Amino acid sequence: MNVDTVERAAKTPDDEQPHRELGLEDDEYARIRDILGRRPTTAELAMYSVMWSEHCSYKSSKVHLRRFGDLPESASLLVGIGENAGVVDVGDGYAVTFKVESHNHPSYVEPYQGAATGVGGIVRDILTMGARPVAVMDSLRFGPADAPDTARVLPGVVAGVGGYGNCLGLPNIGGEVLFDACYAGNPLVNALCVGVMKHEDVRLAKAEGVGNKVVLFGARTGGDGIGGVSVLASETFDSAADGQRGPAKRPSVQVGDPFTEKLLIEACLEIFAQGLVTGIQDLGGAGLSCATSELASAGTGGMHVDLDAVPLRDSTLTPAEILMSESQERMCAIVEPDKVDAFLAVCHRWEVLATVIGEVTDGDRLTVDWHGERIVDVPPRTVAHEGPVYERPTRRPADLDDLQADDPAALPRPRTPEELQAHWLAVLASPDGADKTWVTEQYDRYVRGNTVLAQPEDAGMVRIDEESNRGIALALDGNGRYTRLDPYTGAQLNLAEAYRNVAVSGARPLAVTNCLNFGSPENPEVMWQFAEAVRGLADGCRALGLPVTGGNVSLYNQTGDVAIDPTPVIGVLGVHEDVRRRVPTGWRTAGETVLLLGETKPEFGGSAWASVVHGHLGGRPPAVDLDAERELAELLAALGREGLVGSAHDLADGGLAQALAESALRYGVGARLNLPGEAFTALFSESTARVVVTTSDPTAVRTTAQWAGVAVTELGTTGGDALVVEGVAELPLAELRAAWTATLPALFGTPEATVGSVPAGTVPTS
Amino acid sequence: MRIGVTTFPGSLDDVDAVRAVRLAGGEPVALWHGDHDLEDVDAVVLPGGFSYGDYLRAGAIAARAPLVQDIVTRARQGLPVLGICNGFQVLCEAGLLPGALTRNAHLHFRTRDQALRIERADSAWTRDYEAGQRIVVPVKNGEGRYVAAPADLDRIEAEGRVVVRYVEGNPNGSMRDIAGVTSADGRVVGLMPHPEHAVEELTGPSTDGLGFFTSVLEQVVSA
Amino acid sequence: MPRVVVDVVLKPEISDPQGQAVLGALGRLGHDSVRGVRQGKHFVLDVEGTPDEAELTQIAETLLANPVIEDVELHLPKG
Amino acid sequence: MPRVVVDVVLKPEISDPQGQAVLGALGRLGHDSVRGVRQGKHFVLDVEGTPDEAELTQIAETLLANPVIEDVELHLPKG
Ligand SMILES: Nc1ncnc2c1ncn2[C@@H]1O[C@H](COP(=O)(O)OP(=O)(O)O)[C@@H](O)[C@H]1O
Ligand SMILES: [Mg+2]
Repeated sequence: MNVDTVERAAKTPDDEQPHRELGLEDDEYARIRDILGRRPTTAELAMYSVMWSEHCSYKSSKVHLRRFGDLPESASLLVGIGENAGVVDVGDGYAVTFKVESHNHPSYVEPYQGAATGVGGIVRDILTMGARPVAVMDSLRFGPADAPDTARVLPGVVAGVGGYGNCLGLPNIGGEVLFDACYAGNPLVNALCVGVMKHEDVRLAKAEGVGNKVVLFGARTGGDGIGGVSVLASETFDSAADGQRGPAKRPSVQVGDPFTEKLLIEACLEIFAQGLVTGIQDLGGAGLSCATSELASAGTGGMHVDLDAVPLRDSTLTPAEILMSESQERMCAIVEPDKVDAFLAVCHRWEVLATVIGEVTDGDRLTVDWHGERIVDVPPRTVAHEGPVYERPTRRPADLDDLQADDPAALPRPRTPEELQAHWLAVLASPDGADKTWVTEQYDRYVRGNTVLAQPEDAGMVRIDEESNRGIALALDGNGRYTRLDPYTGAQLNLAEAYRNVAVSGARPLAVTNCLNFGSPENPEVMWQFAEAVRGLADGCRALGLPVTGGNVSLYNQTGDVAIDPTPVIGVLGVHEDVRRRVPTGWRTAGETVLLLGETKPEFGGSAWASVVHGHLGGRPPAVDLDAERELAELLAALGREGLVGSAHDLADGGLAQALAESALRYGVGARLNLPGEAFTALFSESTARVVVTTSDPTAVRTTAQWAGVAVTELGTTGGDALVVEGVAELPLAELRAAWTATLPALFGTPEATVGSVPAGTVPTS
Repeated sequence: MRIGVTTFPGSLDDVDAVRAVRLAGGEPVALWHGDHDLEDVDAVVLPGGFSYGDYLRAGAIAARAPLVQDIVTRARQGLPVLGICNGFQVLCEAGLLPGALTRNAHLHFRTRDQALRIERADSAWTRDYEAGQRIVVPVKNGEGRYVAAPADLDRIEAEGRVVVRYVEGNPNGSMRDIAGVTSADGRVVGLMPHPEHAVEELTGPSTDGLGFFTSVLEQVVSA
Repeated sequence: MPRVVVDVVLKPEISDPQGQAVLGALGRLGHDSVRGVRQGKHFVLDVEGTPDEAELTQIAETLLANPVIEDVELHLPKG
Repeated sequence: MPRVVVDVVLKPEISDPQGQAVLGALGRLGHDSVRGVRQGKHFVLDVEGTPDEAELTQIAETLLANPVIEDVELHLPKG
């Protein structure tokens, strides 16, 4: 096969190249020619096109994300934004790395594999930092629960998240499953992974040291994920020679192999422990193009790669395709020459294929050879870091004034106890409010034996040290309704909720990650939403004193021209010094006093009540009060430390109504309660900075709360097998439970619903 | 007491089994799948996970590993062996235990805290329980449905080889609610539920699982 | 390279929830003429040289299928 | 009742970790003559009346297989 070489490119400057088909604008293409002083080779064009894509270059979002970098320095931040994942000091010499990433589009095309490979990708990001991955979470959004396409997508996504995570032996400790018409045709699958290491074990993605070897290890390279750019396959110049013309078939779907990834994890951890790498990078989007150019540009020298050495699954791949392939379960390491044998030996022991494909060079070029000819010769920074940056125009959505003016205060409210009760059950039984066991029981939460809290708790919590009982807590939240009504406030509300969820467990919030799911950046209204959300999140983090350690941006989430509601999913990490004192959400004992912490105002904009009962979205979201959140968090930490509360549950979607029901149903302990003020507002308002706690020492809680400046309202006493709200409702727990648990199984629970949800390839199930 | 815990490529709950052995007072010994060396252990635990990805059939590929062949030989001579979940699947595939584990009837992976009844309190791994005792331990699997031909089931029942049974709901459609079985001599036990996940208040639904690991210690002492 | 196909099916006395689920889904979609479905596995083996029937039978019966619950059908290339 | 067989196989360009694992196991067991393994699904349908090829093709391609990554082979009874 005769391919396009650097030499040839220099000689044929006027050859037409399909840059537009590859997603490069004319001026971007011109810049590449400028950088190289000639036209790019086909392989170079492939590299630039994937690396300068929105997904890899953050070209539309970069100017906004800078706000996160401008946050005040945090003492606990060991590695900040820019690496594969940020690293946070959690005390006792432990460091934690965590990040959330999207796999939205692939999960729509092939739900099982899309979701599975989403989990696989984020786990590798965490692994590259030197950490042992210890848990995963998933935040999911689907179209209407009863839509036929949701029945196609949801079972596969859930099976995929479970199939991959379970097989890796990572407990799933929490997440979200929410439904809204805006996600029909564009579901969101955001996966989070968290890993733990000692401070000295942190690894960075850098190619240092001239003469060091570049080792590619893990799965063989196939044609995965390059279906969309098969235009390049036809670019091989001489088709006459082998008689083949036209692009070969390349799958746009990547198939995950969690078994190989598990071996990759164990091999990597052994390699780290033996000190065998100087730099390491996972292969995710843009595959080898990304890994080699990022490693090289983060280092001090250049890099040379011999593409013939790359083990292939499909021998018909062209060099450009090899560079772009997104085959899963691959990693790239920089290894000193005298450690290569030991490195390969560890891989061999774990049955992981490992191959030296190149070395670190002096000079500042990334060069790639194929069949003895030079096909890439570029300055790596121009590929990895100096891609285009856009200041895209922004415009406040034209409909926003009308939307905000459409105040839910005007909606008919329940008048009688019967109506209140009916609305309560409706919210509780709605797909968003309903019990998520049908989903979460498909995930293993026990493996590794350190899970202290998992779903349905407000936060997930894992022990990281069996001697000291130190642990970490995590929560993920992303309410798209609030953000649609006001992206600045909405992003802060999501942050506040995740923060509060971590705080109720008794942990101290430490750091933030985020996955920003938005529509097309080319639409100024979407870009405005994005800019506002980032500004809100950055301001919120500043107010709470938390660093943003990293994240992910997913744009172009839309069906036709209609964008999804802006959905920034926010993850908050906290540390708990002694997980034996964690605070669970459910009521366990009768006779405890039920207290509401925080203040309730009539706030129904974007509420679950308005959505479920009236199909309404309008008005303004609840007000954010980050000072109040901070005070509340400090109070919760103190209460947990002193052992003053038996349970604590945060109030969010569905307000007090939802929180009371969930607390009671957790262990089947009811309560007899009196609501303060007007029952409707008390039950369904979504005012923030509120938590329900139970205690056997209400006086002590009141005293501590007073000192912390948090309002306390006594609601009643736990006990019995009903939720009795004087003058409002008497709900037997059996009835509540029936309503709460029936929804998802009725929609997705029949065996028939599984038909076709798991493809023929990977079906690990034990 | 040296209790071996095997690790195959894809084993996951080996860390949990090691912890359970330790909490029970035994000395855990890591056994690597490729070795032909049982290191003079007094008993062996095959933990849960997805050995070889559980590709083909759960446990099928691991059952052909060199180490398992050794375990089979030694088990036939009386070495106590406990297979949990994937370990149970391996023992059935290796022919040490009767029956087979197949795709759950509801076709999903399912995790839940499961009530069980101890049917046999005289196997090497259940002596610290009482017959008829109810315990709660996690169950989590996608291929946990115990099946055998009806005649074989009758024989297994008649020989008293059902060690644990699901009660208060069958999580996977196992025939006759069978959760675990034993070899004829009561020294090899396999079960789908995970006693090693119920050994600490903090992380399990109970500490009911510890008995499996303490039982074998006594067994070994008295043997 | 010669291609050998091995089909593995559950023994008739072992219940097949996957097949049942497919049958249920077909019924809901109105495909009433399908009265029974069984789901098994289908292996395609590329074999070098002339396939050795005895060896392949052994592979099929002892590794690809679990004889406790499954039956196999071996399809050697014709000719 | 006429019996229709549908084999669902992964498209050749899609990776098949399951088949790879079987191939690895065969190698370890000394069956070196097997050079490639792909694993798929095998459905046996009992159909009442004369099988309607168009209907069965539709069933195979839309329900039994995921056309994004899988191909189907329909085997109608001979005759
Ligand atoms: N929304 C965001 N907030 C903060 N950091 C972000 C965000 N999106 C991306 N980043 C950071 O930008 C860097 C590049 O992201 P990405 O290309 O997704 O990394 P990777 O290729 O390792 O997955 C990472 O350090 C990531 O944490
Ligand atoms: Mg990365």
